[in-house]
Amino acid sequence: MNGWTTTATVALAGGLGATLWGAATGPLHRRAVAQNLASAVTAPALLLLAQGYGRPAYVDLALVLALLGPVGTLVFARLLAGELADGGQSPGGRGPTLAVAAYGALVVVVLCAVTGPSRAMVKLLVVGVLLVAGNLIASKALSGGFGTAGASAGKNAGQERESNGRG
Amino acid sequence: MDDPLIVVTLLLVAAAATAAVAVRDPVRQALVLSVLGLCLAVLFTVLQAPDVGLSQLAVGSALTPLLLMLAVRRVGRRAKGTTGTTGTTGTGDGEREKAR
Amino acid sequence: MTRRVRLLVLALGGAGLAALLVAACLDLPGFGRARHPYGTRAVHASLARHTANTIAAVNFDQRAFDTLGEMTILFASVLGTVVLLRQSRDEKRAAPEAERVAAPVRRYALLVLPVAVVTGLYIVAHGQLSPGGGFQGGVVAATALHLLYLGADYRALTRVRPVGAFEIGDALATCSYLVLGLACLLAGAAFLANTPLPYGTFDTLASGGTVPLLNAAVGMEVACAVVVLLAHFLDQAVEIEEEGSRSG
Amino acid sequence: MTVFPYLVAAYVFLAGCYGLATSRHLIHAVGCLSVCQAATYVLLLAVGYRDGGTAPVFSDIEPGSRPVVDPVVQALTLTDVVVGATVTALLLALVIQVVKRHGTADPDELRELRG
Amino acid sequence: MNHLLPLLVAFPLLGAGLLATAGRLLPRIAAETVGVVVSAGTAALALVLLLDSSPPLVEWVGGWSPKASKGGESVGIVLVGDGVGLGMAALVSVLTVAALAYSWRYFDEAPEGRAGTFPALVLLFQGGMCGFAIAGDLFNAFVFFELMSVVAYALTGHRVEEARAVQGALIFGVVNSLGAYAMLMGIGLLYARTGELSLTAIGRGLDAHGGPDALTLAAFVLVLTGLLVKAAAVPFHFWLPDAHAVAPTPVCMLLSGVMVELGVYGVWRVYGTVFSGPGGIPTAGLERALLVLGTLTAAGGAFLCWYQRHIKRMLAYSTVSHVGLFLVAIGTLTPEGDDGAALYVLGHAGVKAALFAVAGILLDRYGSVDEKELHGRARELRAPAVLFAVGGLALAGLPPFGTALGKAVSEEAAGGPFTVLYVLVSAVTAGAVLRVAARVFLGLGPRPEEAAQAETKGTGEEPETHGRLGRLPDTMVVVPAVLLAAALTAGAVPGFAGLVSDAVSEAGSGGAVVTTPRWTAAGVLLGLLSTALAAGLAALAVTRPHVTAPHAWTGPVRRLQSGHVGDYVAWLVAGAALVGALAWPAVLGG
Repeated sequence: MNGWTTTATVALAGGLGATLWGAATGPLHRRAVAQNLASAVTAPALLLLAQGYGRPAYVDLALVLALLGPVGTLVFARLLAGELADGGQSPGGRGPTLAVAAYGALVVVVLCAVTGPSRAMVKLLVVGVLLVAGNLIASKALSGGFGTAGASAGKNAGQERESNGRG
Repeated sequence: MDDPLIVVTLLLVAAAATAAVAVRDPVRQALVLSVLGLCLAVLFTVLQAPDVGLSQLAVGSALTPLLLMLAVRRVGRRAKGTTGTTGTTGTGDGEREKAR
Repeated sequence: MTRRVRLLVLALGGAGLAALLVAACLDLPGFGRARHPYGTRAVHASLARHTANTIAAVNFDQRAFDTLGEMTILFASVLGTVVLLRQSRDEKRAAPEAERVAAPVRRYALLVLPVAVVTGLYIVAHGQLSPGGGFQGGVVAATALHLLYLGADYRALTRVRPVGAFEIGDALATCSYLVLGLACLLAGAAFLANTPLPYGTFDTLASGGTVPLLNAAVGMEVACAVVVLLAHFLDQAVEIEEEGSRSG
Repeated sequence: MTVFPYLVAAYVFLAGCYGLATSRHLIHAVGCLSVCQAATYVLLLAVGYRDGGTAPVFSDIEPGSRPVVDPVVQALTLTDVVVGATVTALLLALVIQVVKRHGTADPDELRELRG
Repeated sequence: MNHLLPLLVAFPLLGAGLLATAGRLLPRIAAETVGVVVSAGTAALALVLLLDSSPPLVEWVGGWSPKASKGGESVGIVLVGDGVGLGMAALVSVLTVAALAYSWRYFDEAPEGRAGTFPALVLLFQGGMCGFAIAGDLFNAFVFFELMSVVAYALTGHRVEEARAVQGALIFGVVNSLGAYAMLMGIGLLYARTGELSLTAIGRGLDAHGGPDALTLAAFVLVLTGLLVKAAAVPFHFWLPDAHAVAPTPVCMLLSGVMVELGVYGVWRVYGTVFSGPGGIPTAGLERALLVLGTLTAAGGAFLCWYQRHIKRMLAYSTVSHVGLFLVAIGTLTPEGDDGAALYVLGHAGVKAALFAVAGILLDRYGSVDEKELHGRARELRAPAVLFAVGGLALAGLPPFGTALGKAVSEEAAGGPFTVLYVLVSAVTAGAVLRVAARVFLGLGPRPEEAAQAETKGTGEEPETHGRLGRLPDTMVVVPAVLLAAALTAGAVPGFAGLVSDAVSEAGSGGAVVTTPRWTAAGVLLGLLSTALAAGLAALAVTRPHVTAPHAWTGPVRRLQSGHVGDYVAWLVAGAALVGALAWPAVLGG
């Protein structure tokens, strides 16, 4: 173990554990937010692990996660737009989201400082930008409904089917 | 040398798998499965299998949830579907109409 | 069978199987201490053929026949899904209505799309060097295309995605993998033998003999296959409807 | 610690079987099947791990400079992940058709084939 | 010559790829011709290789043959083309040709622009099965096992408008995938112990480690679970009737005729090369497991077979019960038992495929495969009637059919009480076939009444052709006739049994034990006895329906087949535990 992997262990045990709990319990909206946070917590941890193992090649994992994690969340935001809007806007998601984004940015900045200017640093910066921007957008999509105020989402056929089933 | 890290990720995988089985609603299960995919990807990284971790990320965090959610959207979340019929016969369409 | 009986059968069987598996685990070599004769040989063989990523060497050279089976499974499941999700006689198509998407989401999707496609290609191209390869890169690229559905509109997606062409691409990629294998046979070596091409310089894009070619074939196959799979699921979820279900 | 990863794999497999047997929704059942499959990944990779080893990918390290883990199980797991994703897709396609034809996704109500 | 082994897989896959590429341009007739030509070419290749398979062909794919300088080990995948493996590949290919010929101009109009899809899927199925038959590497076997499974799910659910077809395919998919994952867990355990993947290397690794322990047993149980699910042994069998009864007829011919038997072959191959050494499972363990499961399978399958009114489902249960007989035969672990099983599988493939083909004719002519509804309606179909009755007699073990020879040799190998099992099981399953023949094609006996119990009817099925058939295409009659003739040849041609036996002994014991299966007086008499019993049972059922109608006490047994995925999974887990319990005492003793 070195400092990097220890930090990653703590971040994973705390962050991924908490988001797993959040995704497995509670109202749907909170679960979706937790799922988004899970990928936001994991990507910096992967960066830390790459540094800790001394394997720059592992950065690719964080890159792919920073790309696809928000895409996964957008899938849920898109296909659950109506239900997420039904649940009302829960203000609880904002604080943790910002905290996690800050943690991601911090990790990237520290790693960049350690790496020094090189191609690896460019890659790290790309990961950092994708990570922070993706998760903020995804959390916005989750809390704000997908479209503008979720009004359009109610029109689609799947939503009609759902509401028919309820009636 | 990385014992605590491996133990933590293994526990996370076990917990996520338990949750994925215990959560009965398909939409919520899809959310948990996507977190399970993340836990597995971290475990694979920790077990020094970045190739597998990469494919698990690609499959687990985007592809499988998308497929599951599209299927749910087509099928309806409640097990009884949209009809409320007992579904003992194969003429689902006609019955759907009647149920309306 | 009632639920209770089923649980009883499951509990009995599960207890037996659990006991067996636990006993087996106790007999396994300790975690991290197993001998790996095959693994050690594979690393040597990979280095001998100038392939930096041993996993790629195992997948596309030493055990390329497994990968042939694997990509055929993917091919078969795409064919199967196309058959299973075809529009049946009692269904009709309805063009989905346009949906408005919040501006930030749209901007994000359109900006990330090229990045994701490039990342996918990068991961495919470096398959024999760094972690990744045809499968991972193919999935990333294909999933990225569906950012268009998420961020913009279903109709925007259908415009840039001729499903038929992707189906043919899928089949052609599978064929090209097979043809590469057969070419080795015709060149006088064994099926899928990595001997006709020079092995190149270690840790460069052209190293590894046929490994990059097979890797590229798999990448193309996976990307096309995932696009086709998602297209048919999207079709079901968004476009195809049973007669009359829109009246409600 | 020496057998803990294997026990986790066995547990995950049995948990998936439990979910599959008691599932009330076919899509949930397909999800449980992918949990069962996750057990095979965990087992295979745990078998291939070596104390202090790193990935046998020599793009950023010198060959022979560090002990490496087993690449063969990783290749097997990679194949397995692909197989899992495709089987999931195919089964979901079948679920869609089952629900279309039977109007229900509850296995308890799909009792047409019996005797 | 051995370089050509991978082509058994590559040819059909390439054909499938080309059909999928060009399928939307080709007219249907061209697509089907390509399918038949490719599968026939593969069949020819398999036969050529089979003739050259002594000594066995061994091919390291990719040229990774072991070098003595590197300790005699390889990093590649080995393919083994011995008589049995190539024989199975040849059987697969010949049956694929038959199925494609049978489905010539047969299916409903393919979805627009997709004429190539069905033949492409069948070719993929053929490639997967051939790959499994010649695999000498455990993980490679798993890959092709999955390939044939995945294609089989898609083919079973091919008629998506049929409610039962998609349900049966889903059950098939879930149960078989779970079995495959169990097998993969077993492969993982074996790799942990030995660090090798080729079958012979794993066997050597186990032997080097010393006597069997819980790890060996668990690996054995898990691998066997996967194979027995495929082979549909009780209690892993539930998926089979649900899937086979609903699959398109040409697919049924392949599923029942050879895919299920590949599971039995897998058990034989894996035990023989991996677990038979001193470090594996002692013979007593496998013997007990296979004899118990085989007996249960044979008896249970025959019991349920008798009570079916859905003709394809009845034939599916008959397959289950015959698999039980194969398992008993290889469970004797004697060279004679192996010979008997090989001959029986060959004969059964022809007969069962022919019977399914005739059932398909009924389906397409009358839109029903229900014995009660079709009572007397098929009098006009002379040739199919003869074929169905002959198939029933062959199933009963009427000499000189191949089934009869296989049964006789197996009976002799198993001996004792198992002789009774063989005679009764073949009599009951054949009796059900003859009963259907008498009622449906001849209209004998009173019109059967509706039963009180819930059961799967065969009414209201969609014909697989475009509308109901007015005139039968010649291929639909010629194919079953040829298949039955082949089954007859397998038993009647004098030298054939000897060739099969030589192949089996070379693959099993390296040619150390030479056996010569031949017709014996006892075998012929027992065959005649079971034929007579079958005819008697059928006559009794037709003339006195109330005697043989299902009694109330059969209800609980029949309700076990509940069509519920959860039940089947529970039984699968319990079955794995049962296999473990059966093999455990031998491991303790060894």
